[in-house]
Amino acid sequence: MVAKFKGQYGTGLESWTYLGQNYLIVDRALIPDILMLLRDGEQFDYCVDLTAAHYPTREKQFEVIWILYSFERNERVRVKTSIAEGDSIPTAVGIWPTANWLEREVYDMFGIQFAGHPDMKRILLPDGWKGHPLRKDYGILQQDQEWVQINLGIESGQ
Amino acid sequence: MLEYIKSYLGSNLTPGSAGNMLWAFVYIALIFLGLSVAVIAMNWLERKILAHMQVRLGPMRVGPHGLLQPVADALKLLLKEDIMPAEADKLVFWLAPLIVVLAAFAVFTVVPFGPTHAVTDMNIGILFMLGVSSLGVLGIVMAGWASNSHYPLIGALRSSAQMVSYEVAMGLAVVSAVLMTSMNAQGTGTLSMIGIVQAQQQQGVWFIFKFFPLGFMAMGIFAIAMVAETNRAPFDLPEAESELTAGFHTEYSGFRWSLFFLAEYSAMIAVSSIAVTLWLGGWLRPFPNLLGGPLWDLVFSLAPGLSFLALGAMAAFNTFRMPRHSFFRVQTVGLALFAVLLAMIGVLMLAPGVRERVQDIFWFCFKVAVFMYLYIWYRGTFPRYRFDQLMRVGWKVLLPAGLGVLILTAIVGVLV
Amino acid sequence: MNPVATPFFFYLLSTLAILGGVMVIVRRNAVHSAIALIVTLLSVAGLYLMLYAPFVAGVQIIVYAGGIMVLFLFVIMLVNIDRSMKERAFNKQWWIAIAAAVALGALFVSVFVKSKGLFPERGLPLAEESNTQQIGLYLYGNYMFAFEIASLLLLVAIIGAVVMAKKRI
Amino acid sequence: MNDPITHSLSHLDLNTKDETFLDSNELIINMGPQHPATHGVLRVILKLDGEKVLGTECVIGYLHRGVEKIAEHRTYTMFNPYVDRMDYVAAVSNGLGYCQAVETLMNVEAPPRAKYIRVILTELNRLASHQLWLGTHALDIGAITPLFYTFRDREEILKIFEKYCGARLTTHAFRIGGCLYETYDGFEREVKKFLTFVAPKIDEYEELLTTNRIWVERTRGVGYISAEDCIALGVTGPVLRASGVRWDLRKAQPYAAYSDFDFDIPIGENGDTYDRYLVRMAEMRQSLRIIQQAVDGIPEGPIMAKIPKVIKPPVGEIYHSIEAPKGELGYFIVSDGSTQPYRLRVRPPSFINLQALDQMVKGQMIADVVAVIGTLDIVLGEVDR
Repeated sequence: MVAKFKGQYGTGLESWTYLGQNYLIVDRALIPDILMLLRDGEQFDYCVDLTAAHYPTREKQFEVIWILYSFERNERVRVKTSIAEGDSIPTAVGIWPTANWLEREVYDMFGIQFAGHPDMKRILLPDGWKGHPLRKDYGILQQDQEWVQINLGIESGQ
Repeated sequence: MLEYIKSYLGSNLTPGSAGNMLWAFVYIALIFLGLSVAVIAMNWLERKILAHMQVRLGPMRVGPHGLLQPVADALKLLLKEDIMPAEADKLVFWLAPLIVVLAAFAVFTVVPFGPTHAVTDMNIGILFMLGVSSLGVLGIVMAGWASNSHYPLIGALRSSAQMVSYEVAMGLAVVSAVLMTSMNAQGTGTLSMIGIVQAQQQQGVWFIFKFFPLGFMAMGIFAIAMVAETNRAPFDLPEAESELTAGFHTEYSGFRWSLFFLAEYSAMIAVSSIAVTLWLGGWLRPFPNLLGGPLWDLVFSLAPGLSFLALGAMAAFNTFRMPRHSFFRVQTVGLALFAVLLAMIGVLMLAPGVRERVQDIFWFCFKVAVFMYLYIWYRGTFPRYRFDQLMRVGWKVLLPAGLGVLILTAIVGVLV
Repeated sequence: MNPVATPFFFYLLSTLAILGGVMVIVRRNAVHSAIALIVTLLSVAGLYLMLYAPFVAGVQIIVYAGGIMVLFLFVIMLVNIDRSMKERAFNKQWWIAIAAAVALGALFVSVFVKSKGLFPERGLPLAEESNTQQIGLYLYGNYMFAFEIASLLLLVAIIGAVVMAKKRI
Repeated sequence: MNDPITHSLSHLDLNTKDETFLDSNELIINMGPQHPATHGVLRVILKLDGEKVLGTECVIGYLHRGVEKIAEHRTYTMFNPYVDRMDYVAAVSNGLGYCQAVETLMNVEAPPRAKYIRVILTELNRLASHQLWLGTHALDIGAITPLFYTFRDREEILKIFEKYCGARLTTHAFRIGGCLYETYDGFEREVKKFLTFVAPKIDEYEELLTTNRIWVERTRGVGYISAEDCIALGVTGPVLRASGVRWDLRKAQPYAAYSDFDFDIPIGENGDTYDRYLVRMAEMRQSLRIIQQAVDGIPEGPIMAKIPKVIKPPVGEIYHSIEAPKGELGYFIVSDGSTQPYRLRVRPPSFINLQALDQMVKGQMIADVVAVIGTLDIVLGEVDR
């Protein structure tokens, strides 16, 4: 499978295995094609999860991770890509509808924009909240004090 | 004055028919008191019976076996803050519970607890009962609208649609029972509540068994429709708590809410009384034909006293089962006193002279109590219908069935 | 049978009925109007009772107060009350309405004055017991045809309502 | 804040009018966050035409505690109790998933006895979770009695938990590398006693509901979702199985000791609320089977693998998932070689299953919304984390 992909896309794609789990590292530009191909060509019809991780020291700070599963093959694969701060990434809602809320959560927690998402807004945190908590520069005790004071009528949420 | 009072005693008319205002008021006061006690007792019984169906104990803290719980609840409701939503329509919000309560209580003017034990005997008695009890829905609709909130509004919409629908089936079932009253020499029936029971007495059969299974089916239709009329499970959609929080009385609290509560339970008693009067022979004792004769009359007249004695014995038994601990001393004494009270009532009811007079009331209340138990049982057993299913049952099952039973009753009545 | 129909009750019920009627047209809030209409209907039911027509009174309560008014309220509740409150309750045809009301009142008065001899001085001694039976005999005997026509009309109205309200059948 | 009701109503178009002759008003109803049938602090904004639901929008996050953020600031061991607080009615499953994920990351394996203990407790927990679901689901549909029956029997499970690890709900029963506690004296006997006790009780619940006409009418055909939609929406667990997909992680990718046991995966055909009910009832029975086999065959031996005192997994990342009572519960852990996870992501089944709500209730009645929320078996602690 990977060989086939490599033949098609060349260098933008690497495959790794760690502890028996396969993952692909894909260039950001190839993401929509690869995801589509994984669903249609390789029967990865179930998007288990979509998440991200923040590496502030890297040049491309964010790593977005799709975890896919194929009922046919009983096999999981992870697709990873790196993007820089402020970059957006094409949405996967058209490929797996389940990505809708998951992308909203990633946006909520990391501030990564998904281009073409039908309803890109916060999901777990309130709409007017400032900051994206799962970034490494967001402190664990940090809160949007202004929001708390305006909306809850208390001095501090702590 | 004394003459005026005495003039009614020994009369075989109801006070209203005899034109005796004083006694009519006495009866009204008695019924009002009795009804309030019945609602309070029903409150306790429902919680206890439901609790025992659901493997729990129910109220146990206030008074022995929670006997004083309804009193405590009533006090709490009276003392609670009376909240009126700021956006509510004040006048209608205030009026709604009153209308519901008035409608629920007014019907009891014609309920015959015995041949003379009714406030009055109206010649359109059953019509009056159906009409006035149907006014209760006005109060519910007004309550839902006046709250100016979505859940009550939907509750009110549901309740109005539901009650209007089920009234039709209910009316048809009632008419078939009224038809049965005309099976006499003159060929004229009656709408009077007392007249209906007397017709059953004359014909020697309760209407539930008449033209079997027609009478039974008519009562079945009525018994289903009346549950829907009173917004009880499984037809409790207007106040479906899992969907509409509390339906039309979501915004009500305290005393106003307790009025809805009072009205709901007295409406349940009222429709059960209609069913008992129309099909179960009202105040007549069971098995008058099978077990006739003066001996059996005597035996059945002992029933009220004996059942009170049995209740007293139950209370006494539980008195001995109370935990022997100083903490429970007051409760044990209270339960013992309650047992003594019940036993005294039982003994009083065994006295000759009294027992003949109270047995009508006893049998009537006993039959109503059976229906009340059914209400509790339904609530413990059934899930709730959905709105479209409820409408389907009303219009596509009960209404055609009611019409069919009515037509068949008429045909059989003409042929016989 | 003692007469219950004392003049006091007659005037009380008539006043209530008229007051209710006036309230129906002057209240801006449609729900208040409906409640006033219920008061009127119930007072009229009381008047029927005074005329020894208990069956009609009972039917008036069941059908009008219990059934039709509930449906009225049902519909009114769905209407946007706030918007109708803002609109003027009296529209521009008020003077035609007054003229019509005066004309109707004049008609009533003239009929009453001219045909005074037709009305008996005292109420007719109607046998209360057989009242309901009499109505039944008349409805299903003398006026059978008219009664059935009326029910047919109602059926047509029901079908019409269903056709109008339902998108597809 | 914006208008409290219409805020965040973007995809519900408020201005479209119904094309009927009687132009009825559309109602926007705010169901929750305080509502008896939303199983916590879920807020559903319903757009209604009379009783019919035109669209829904879930507003969640009221119970958000930032579990994933907390994980980054706790050591692997310290974070273990936190996972119990997500799906608090199936805390044992959460703990199992987390411990196994970290074990996979460290490339160690729990000893067989620990695996058996884990299976017994997890299946007991599945039973408890399904019982709680059944009680509340039936309560939502208006049957109040099953709730008390299920709570009565769930209590016995909680007693076993309490005896085993001292806690009833947030158990923290397992540790990374195995189990901390050896079973108490009479554990096997009590579990066996419980099995014989609870089997007829499950029949009792079924007696009240399965053939009850009102129950069948209220659930059959309600909240339909096809197998394709389930997969597309990532819906897992009993909801997926009720749509006819025979997929259970315990069979598909066996973990713990599940490969040792003989059990079936019950599936439904219609994908409606009634089938989901039947599937969960059958799952309860299957859990009993598994527990029976596990108790009978529990091996002797150590209960803790050899792991270092300070848990420091090598650099790397891992995704591990288990079949929780609600669906696939996954943990994605990125380790940077320190004592704390660099990034820990939970794949919460409730959160993803809840996404299907809109599709399942569109065109149905208000009463069905309640039934569908119940049948999805969500726990808000897990939805919001």
